[in-house]
Amino acid sequence: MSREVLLVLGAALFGIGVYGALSQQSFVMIMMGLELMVNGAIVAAVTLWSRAAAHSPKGQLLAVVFMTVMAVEAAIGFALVTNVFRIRRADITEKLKALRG
Amino acid sequence: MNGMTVSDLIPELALLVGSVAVLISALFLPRRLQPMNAALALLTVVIAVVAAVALPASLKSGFQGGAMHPWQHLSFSGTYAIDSFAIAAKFIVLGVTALVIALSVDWFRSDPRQGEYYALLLMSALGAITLAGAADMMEMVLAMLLSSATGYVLVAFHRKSRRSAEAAIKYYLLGALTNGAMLYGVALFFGLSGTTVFSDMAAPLRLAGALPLVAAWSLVVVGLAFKIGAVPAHAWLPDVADGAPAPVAAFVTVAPKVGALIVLARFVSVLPEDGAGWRVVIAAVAALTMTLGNIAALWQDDIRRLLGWSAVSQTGYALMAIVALGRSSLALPALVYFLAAYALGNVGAFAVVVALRGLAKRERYAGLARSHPWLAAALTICFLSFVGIPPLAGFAGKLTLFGATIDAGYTWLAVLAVLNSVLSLAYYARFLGPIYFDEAPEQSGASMDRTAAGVAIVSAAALVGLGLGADIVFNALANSVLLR
Amino acid sequence: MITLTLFLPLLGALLLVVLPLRGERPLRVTAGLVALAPLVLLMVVWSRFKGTGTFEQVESAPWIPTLGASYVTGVDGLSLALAAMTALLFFAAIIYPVDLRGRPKAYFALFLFLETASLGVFLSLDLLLFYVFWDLSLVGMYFLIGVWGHGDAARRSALKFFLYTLAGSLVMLLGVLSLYLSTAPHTFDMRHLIATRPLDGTGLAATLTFSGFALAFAIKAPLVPFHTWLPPAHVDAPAPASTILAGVLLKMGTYGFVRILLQMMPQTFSRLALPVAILALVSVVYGALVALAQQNVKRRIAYTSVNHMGYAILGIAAAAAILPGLGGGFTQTRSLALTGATVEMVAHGLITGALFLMTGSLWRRTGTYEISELGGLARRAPIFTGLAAVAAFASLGLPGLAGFVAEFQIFVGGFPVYPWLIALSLLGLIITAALFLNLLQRVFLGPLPERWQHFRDLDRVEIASLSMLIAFVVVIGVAPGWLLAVIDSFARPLVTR
Amino acid sequence: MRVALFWMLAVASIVSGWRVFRTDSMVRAAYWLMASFMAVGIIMVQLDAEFLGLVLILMMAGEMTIMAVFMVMFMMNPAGLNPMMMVHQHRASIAAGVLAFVGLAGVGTFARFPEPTVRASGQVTAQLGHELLGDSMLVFETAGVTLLATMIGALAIAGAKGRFGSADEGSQEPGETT
Amino acid sequence: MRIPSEGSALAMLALPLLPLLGAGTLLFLRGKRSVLPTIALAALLLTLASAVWTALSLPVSEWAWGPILGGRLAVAGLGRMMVILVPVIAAPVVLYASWSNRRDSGFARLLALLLAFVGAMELLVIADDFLALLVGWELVGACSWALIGYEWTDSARPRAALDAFLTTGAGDLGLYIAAAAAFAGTGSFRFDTLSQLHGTTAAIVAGGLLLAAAAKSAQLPFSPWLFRAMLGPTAASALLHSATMVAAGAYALARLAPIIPVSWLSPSIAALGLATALAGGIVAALQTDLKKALAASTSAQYGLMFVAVGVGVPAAAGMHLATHAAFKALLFLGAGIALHATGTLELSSLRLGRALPLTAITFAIGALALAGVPPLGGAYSKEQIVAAASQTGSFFTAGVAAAGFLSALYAGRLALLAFGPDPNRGKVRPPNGAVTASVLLLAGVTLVSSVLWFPGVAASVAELMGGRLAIGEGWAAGASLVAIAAAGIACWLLWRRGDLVDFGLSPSVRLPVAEWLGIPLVADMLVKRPVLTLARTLAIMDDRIIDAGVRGAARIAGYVSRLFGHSLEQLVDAGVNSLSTATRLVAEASRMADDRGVDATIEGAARGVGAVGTQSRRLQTGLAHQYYLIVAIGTVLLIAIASLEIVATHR
Repeated sequence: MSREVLLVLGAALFGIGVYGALSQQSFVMIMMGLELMVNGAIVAAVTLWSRAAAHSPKGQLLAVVFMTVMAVEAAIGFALVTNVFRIRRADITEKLKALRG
Repeated sequence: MNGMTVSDLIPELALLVGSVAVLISALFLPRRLQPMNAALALLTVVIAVVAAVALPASLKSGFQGGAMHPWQHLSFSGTYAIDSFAIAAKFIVLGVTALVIALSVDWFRSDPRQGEYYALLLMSALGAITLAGAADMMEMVLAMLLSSATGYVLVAFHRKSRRSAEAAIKYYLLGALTNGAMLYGVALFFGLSGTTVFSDMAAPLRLAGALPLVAAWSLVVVGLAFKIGAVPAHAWLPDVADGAPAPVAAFVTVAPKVGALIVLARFVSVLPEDGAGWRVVIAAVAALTMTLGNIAALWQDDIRRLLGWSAVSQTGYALMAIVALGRSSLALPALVYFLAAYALGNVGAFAVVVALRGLAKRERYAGLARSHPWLAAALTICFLSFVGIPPLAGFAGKLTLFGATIDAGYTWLAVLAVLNSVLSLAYYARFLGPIYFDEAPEQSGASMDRTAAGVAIVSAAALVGLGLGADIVFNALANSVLLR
Repeated sequence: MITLTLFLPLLGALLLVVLPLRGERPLRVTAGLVALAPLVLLMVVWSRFKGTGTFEQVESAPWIPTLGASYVTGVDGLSLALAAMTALLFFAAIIYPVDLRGRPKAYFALFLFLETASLGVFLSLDLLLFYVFWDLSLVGMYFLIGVWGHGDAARRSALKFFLYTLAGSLVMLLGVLSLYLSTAPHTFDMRHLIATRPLDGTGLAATLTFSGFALAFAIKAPLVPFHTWLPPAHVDAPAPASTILAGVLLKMGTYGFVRILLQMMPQTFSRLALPVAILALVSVVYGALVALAQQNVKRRIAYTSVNHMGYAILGIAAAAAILPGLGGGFTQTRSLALTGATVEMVAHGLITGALFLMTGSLWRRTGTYEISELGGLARRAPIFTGLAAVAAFASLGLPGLAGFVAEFQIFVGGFPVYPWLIALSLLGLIITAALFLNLLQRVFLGPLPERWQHFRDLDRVEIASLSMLIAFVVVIGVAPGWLLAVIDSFARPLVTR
Repeated sequence: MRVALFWMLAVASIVSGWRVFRTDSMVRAAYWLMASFMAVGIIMVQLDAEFLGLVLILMMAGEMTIMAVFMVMFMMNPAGLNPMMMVHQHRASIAAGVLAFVGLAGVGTFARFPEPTVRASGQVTAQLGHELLGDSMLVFETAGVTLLATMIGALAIAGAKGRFGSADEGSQEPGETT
Repeated sequence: MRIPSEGSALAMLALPLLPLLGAGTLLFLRGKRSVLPTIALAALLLTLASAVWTALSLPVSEWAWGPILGGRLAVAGLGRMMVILVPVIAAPVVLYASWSNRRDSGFARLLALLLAFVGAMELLVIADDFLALLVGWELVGACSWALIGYEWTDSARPRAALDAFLTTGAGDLGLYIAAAAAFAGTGSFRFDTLSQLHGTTAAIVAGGLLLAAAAKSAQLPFSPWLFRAMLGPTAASALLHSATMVAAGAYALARLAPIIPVSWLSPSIAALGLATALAGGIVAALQTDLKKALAASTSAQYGLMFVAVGVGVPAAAGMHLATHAAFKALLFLGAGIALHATGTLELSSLRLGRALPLTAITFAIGALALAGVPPLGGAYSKEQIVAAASQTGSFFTAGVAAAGFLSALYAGRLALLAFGPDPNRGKVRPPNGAVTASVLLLAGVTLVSSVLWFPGVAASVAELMGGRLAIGEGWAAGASLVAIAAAGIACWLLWRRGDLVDFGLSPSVRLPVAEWLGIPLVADMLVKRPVLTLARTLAIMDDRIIDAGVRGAARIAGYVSRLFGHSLEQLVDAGVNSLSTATRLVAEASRMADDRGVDATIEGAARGVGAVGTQSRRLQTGLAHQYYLIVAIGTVLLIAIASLEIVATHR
């Protein structure tokens, strides 16, 4: 469980997340991609705490902060997706292009 | 110096308490009296401003050092900076918040949930202020989150507005993506330095290799670029300016930007000067941002989108100060002054839109100079300030920004900014043309929101006053040091 | 005193907006009275003027001390002459009748605002202040052209004017910053910059700064090939605005050449004087030739501005040149060239100002500027014809009128420095003569077309306004001593330094 | 044993992460995502961050359940189980994902990070607590405020009913005529 | 004889000012026609009085415009004669005009202009420095413009005035250069410093002066402008050809040529003068319009004066200038009477001898003087020129004699054809008293000039002018007289044969010669048309090209925004298929370039409002996933720039 392997794992999750966020049409699926990105970041944070800076408890806190971010974004995201679906019947990005130019 | 002095946070606490108070009052006030929440929110802002004014004074007694500004210090174990720039940002954000509250009274009058609106607005302001003071990676992330999460909701606040919902979701999607990227960057920084506190990071970072450093700061910069509306994460700005409730648009195009630019300054000053390449990248981002913003604004026929794009271009100018950071003593005062001018101009211009009940189409502005001469004058002053026509505040802002940029050895960027200023005149004048040169098509139905008109005029007057009295700002910021 | 001069018009503008005056007449009278005030005050300033070769009657106050910018005003021979001309021209233009499109209040307020801006450019002794007024003049002029201009083209012309000259002024801003950053401690004070000349010489920074300024001023003056904003702006502007545009705003360019380039960067200028002079020569000949081909009265007059400003800059360049072979010599002639250039600024302001006012009268009566549609107007309007003839002859450089005094000094003063350029520039004289006499002939002489049978001669206000300007043209042409003494007081020390 | 478990979990997290975007229905995608998080949670436990790992697992379990229900309730296919494959700009997305992975994996592999001076010990959770209420109290407070704001905000948008009847009522631009 | 005093200096100032003041008064009182002639004549008489006083007192006075500009006014040398001559000739001319033009609507203007003409000429005469000379010089030119265009309702006349003004104006540039060079060489404009000049500067002064004088005095190749000037009223022509305008050139040369130390100046003047004298003589002989023929003769006579100056006897030139002024004014008034009487100036249809006997006699006196028949003063001054020429050798003598032959020929021809007896001529409108008086006055002056033949008179006149006369070779005088006699005989023979009008030449030969040897055509082709074409071309270029550069910049900005919008959209859509995108972009760009580039006159800015505007907005597609792609691409770019920078700085 070397640092390198763990960081590659984090990078992989992040990369998949990026792919998902960019490729998915559905808002909910995009959000899943975003969560995966954060997941990767959490892996990286915990890894770097454990394998590079274990002396500092801030590493753990960092992971907590990341989880907070994830939770907040998910909550707000759901609310917004509900909202836009309610008003616009839109569930994919392609349906929202009234604002452009 | 590392004490957890709660008194350092009085303005922030005031906002928090005020926000909760608004929520509670919203629960109990009858619908008829809901607009009272605006007054309460305004009161909160006033208290926060007073607290921010009193802060240095109250701190002075505690620190009797020989330094120029003895009250400036890092608080909460180095995670929070109390310095001139944080306080200046507080003033700007609070001022903007106050003006936006005034804009909102009529705009949200019919909305039964206005209590939540004001509470969220105060929270959002709190986020922006905290962002400006953040001297720690985690604090920065959370402050951004606070500012963003409230911002998304504020943008979506019109439940019956299709555009509002669309703007909010785009705002959110872009924010979440860049935020995700930033989180990874923050994790890397923690790994490289073993800490998240800015003041402790600088030394270990000097030992870090270029590869991880570039990756880390690039990801963080992308996150901050979203907040300030810079390329490549600028795309939300015009859409939000267009779709959001106009007072909210005024707020979210300004307040988070102020906080984020200050924290960006703090952040880059942590980076090693050599071997990180950040200065060139920021310069490139500045160049792209201002040019893109101006070109895209060129043919806008919708004033709200126009303001959105112009907000993009103004970000580009502001970034010039970051480029000059550390190389010109003028950079930070210029940034603060420019932000103040920009905030007033943007709020003033949106106030005109609010006063006209959201009127956005260019052709509908024909003959405004005759039907609403004062509004037309206010809009003109705001626009001309954006262009940088003296003696309006925008001029002194650009002047010092250009000066700092030249001083820092980035003359090409200053030249590009000049070209962009000329370009920007084209689209502002394209709007001013019908206002002054055309006759009004017919009686426009909507009545005028007098409060908003007042805000527009006050902003315009403040632009003139700030322009003439620029010394107040520059003198106050002279010799100030950015804490990190 | 100077501060009062400067801000009275602005105050008047605010007053006009606030006062419950209605209708054109009372507004015009009030505005005229307000515009008279700076003229009178400047006469007082003139009477107190000692001609010491430095700035006199300086008034100052801190403005942005942290940045080294202050409010400083004062006069020397150059600024006094130009400011007085400006005040006179504004008075004449403000009282001049023109179609106000039912917005008299805004018109007069804007005009007075523009007067403050214009006076400010000439009277301020702080670069930043100078820039402030410079840009404000653009704003005022933009609205004047846009709102009260002729037809749909006016808006486009106004925008073109604004964009083009703003580009110039922003380039100048970079130059201003460059000068500012070269001082220690940083200051915008012109007196300091003139005394210490921190960025003088042949280095890259100095050359670039010079080029930036020169470009800005060349756009403003304008020199070929930076002049294309001028014809449409002139044609579409209301006549009094054209008058101010040609009479005052163009002078800002030539003023900048002297005040900033010649006084603050003389060595750089002496190295680059030849290219500037060549550009000026091209403007002289080209402007005259293109004017000759114009079939629109206003366009034709507009292009002669290119020609005349070319003379002025030719004179300035000759004064700036210190050729290696000449040593410090030719001081007398170089001083003459500079004096001539300054007189040219004043003379062109008065003459072309008068000519443009006349085009306003023409437009009011006929609604056209096309030369081919006019003719024979002398039969119905002898006074108009007479005044136009005097102005035209003054513009083509007839002795006894102001233009000659200016151009002759430029020729004589410039000749030892640039004999060939001066000789070639004389061609401009003959072409200008051709185009003005042709203009007179085709507009006023010959048979009167049927449609202008009821053409009215000038009314009293028009006559008063025009004859005021023409009177000064004649006085300067016949007895220019009082003016030359004032101008010489700054020109001679400048070139002998 | 630990290592083998780790490798299994690592592969599981990646594969299930990948499956999120390669599945027929959103509900399944949600559960794949949860699986990925769970694997990561266990890995965190392995890395001595037991508390964090458990928190993550619990949080994600709850969240993903909500997400699945939510999708069934609100979104277009009520069953939430119909086959679907909705992607756009696919190749560009792949390129971006690969680039992100290669870049960050490169950083993780080749960059020099400081070596830990101490090994994370059993008191990590206590340390976290001290940090939260000590040096990073402000961070903790900010997080709290943010969560509060999120609750207010999410309710304000998502709640269909306000105190005075429908929340939609009157919530529009003054100039709009709906 | 010199009595300098304050008063005489004032009198000198009055020389230009009195007539100018009079002109102003005339314009002011333009409604009261009856008093106008009185005022004009009074002003002239006062001027004459001042002139006499100053000619006797020889005042000198410094003047200054400013600290550097200034000079000196003086009545000296040739000027002593000139100051008197101008009002003396002008008075009869004004008298003539005050009657013959009394019904004109511009009557006051005419008289005022004539007075101003006199004033300007007086200023020119008293100038003792280049600046004052230039002022007078230009004012004279402007007055002549106004006088030629006097009857402005006929648009041909202002046009002719413009031509005349421009032709002389082209020469005036020489005076500008001369003044500038003189100042550069001596630091002053004053004539008394000219002798210090040397080298190139002196040559420039000389060349400029010669150019200016040649143009003013209608020498080759500027001569044709005098023909155009004929469209002015008779009074204007009379004054312009005699004592003012045209005289200025010869006067300035006579005054300055001797003191400018340039060796080639005198021969050039002489050669130019001789050429003009001969060419002008031929033109005058072949011209069939009475006034034009007189105009050509003016060129020829001034050519003779140039010869005199050139051979170093300016006094002879001055004398001839004076006598010529009198008889030429006389002849022009006679021509005016003929025109008034018959409405034409065609020589073939005049012959008014019987109808207007008094006029015929006066015209004959003038013609005889022009022909150089003794004992008239004109003959004396011309003989002096012959004498002067004979000093330099036979070449110039022969030339002058030939010119004399031509003068006599055309003088006789004009007199016979215009006022010869014609039995078929009926009644014509007679001139009235004032006109007759003016003609008689001038005839009187012409006759009085005969006193020059008295021994000693001429020498003292020459001395008065500050020069002396040449002592000619006897054979030269003889040759000259023989030439005149031959011309008289030839004239008579042709008259008898009836070939005097056209010498039996066909119009195709005669007309081009009579119209100044085709010079106007050549000038039109070589100067006027090219300049106008150039002007038009430049004007078009100015609109299309230079401004197009600016508009182009605006348009490029439009393109960029458009391309940017396009490219992003394409990029986003195509993803990694960048090759096809690039191809499409190039195609799109070239299409737009083709669409727009051709029509360069259209403002790119305005056009953009429609098409480019919508295009540039595509930048913002409105699609969130494409915003994502922008972020991704942007992040990669950021890192790429940073990496490049690091690599660059570390190298």
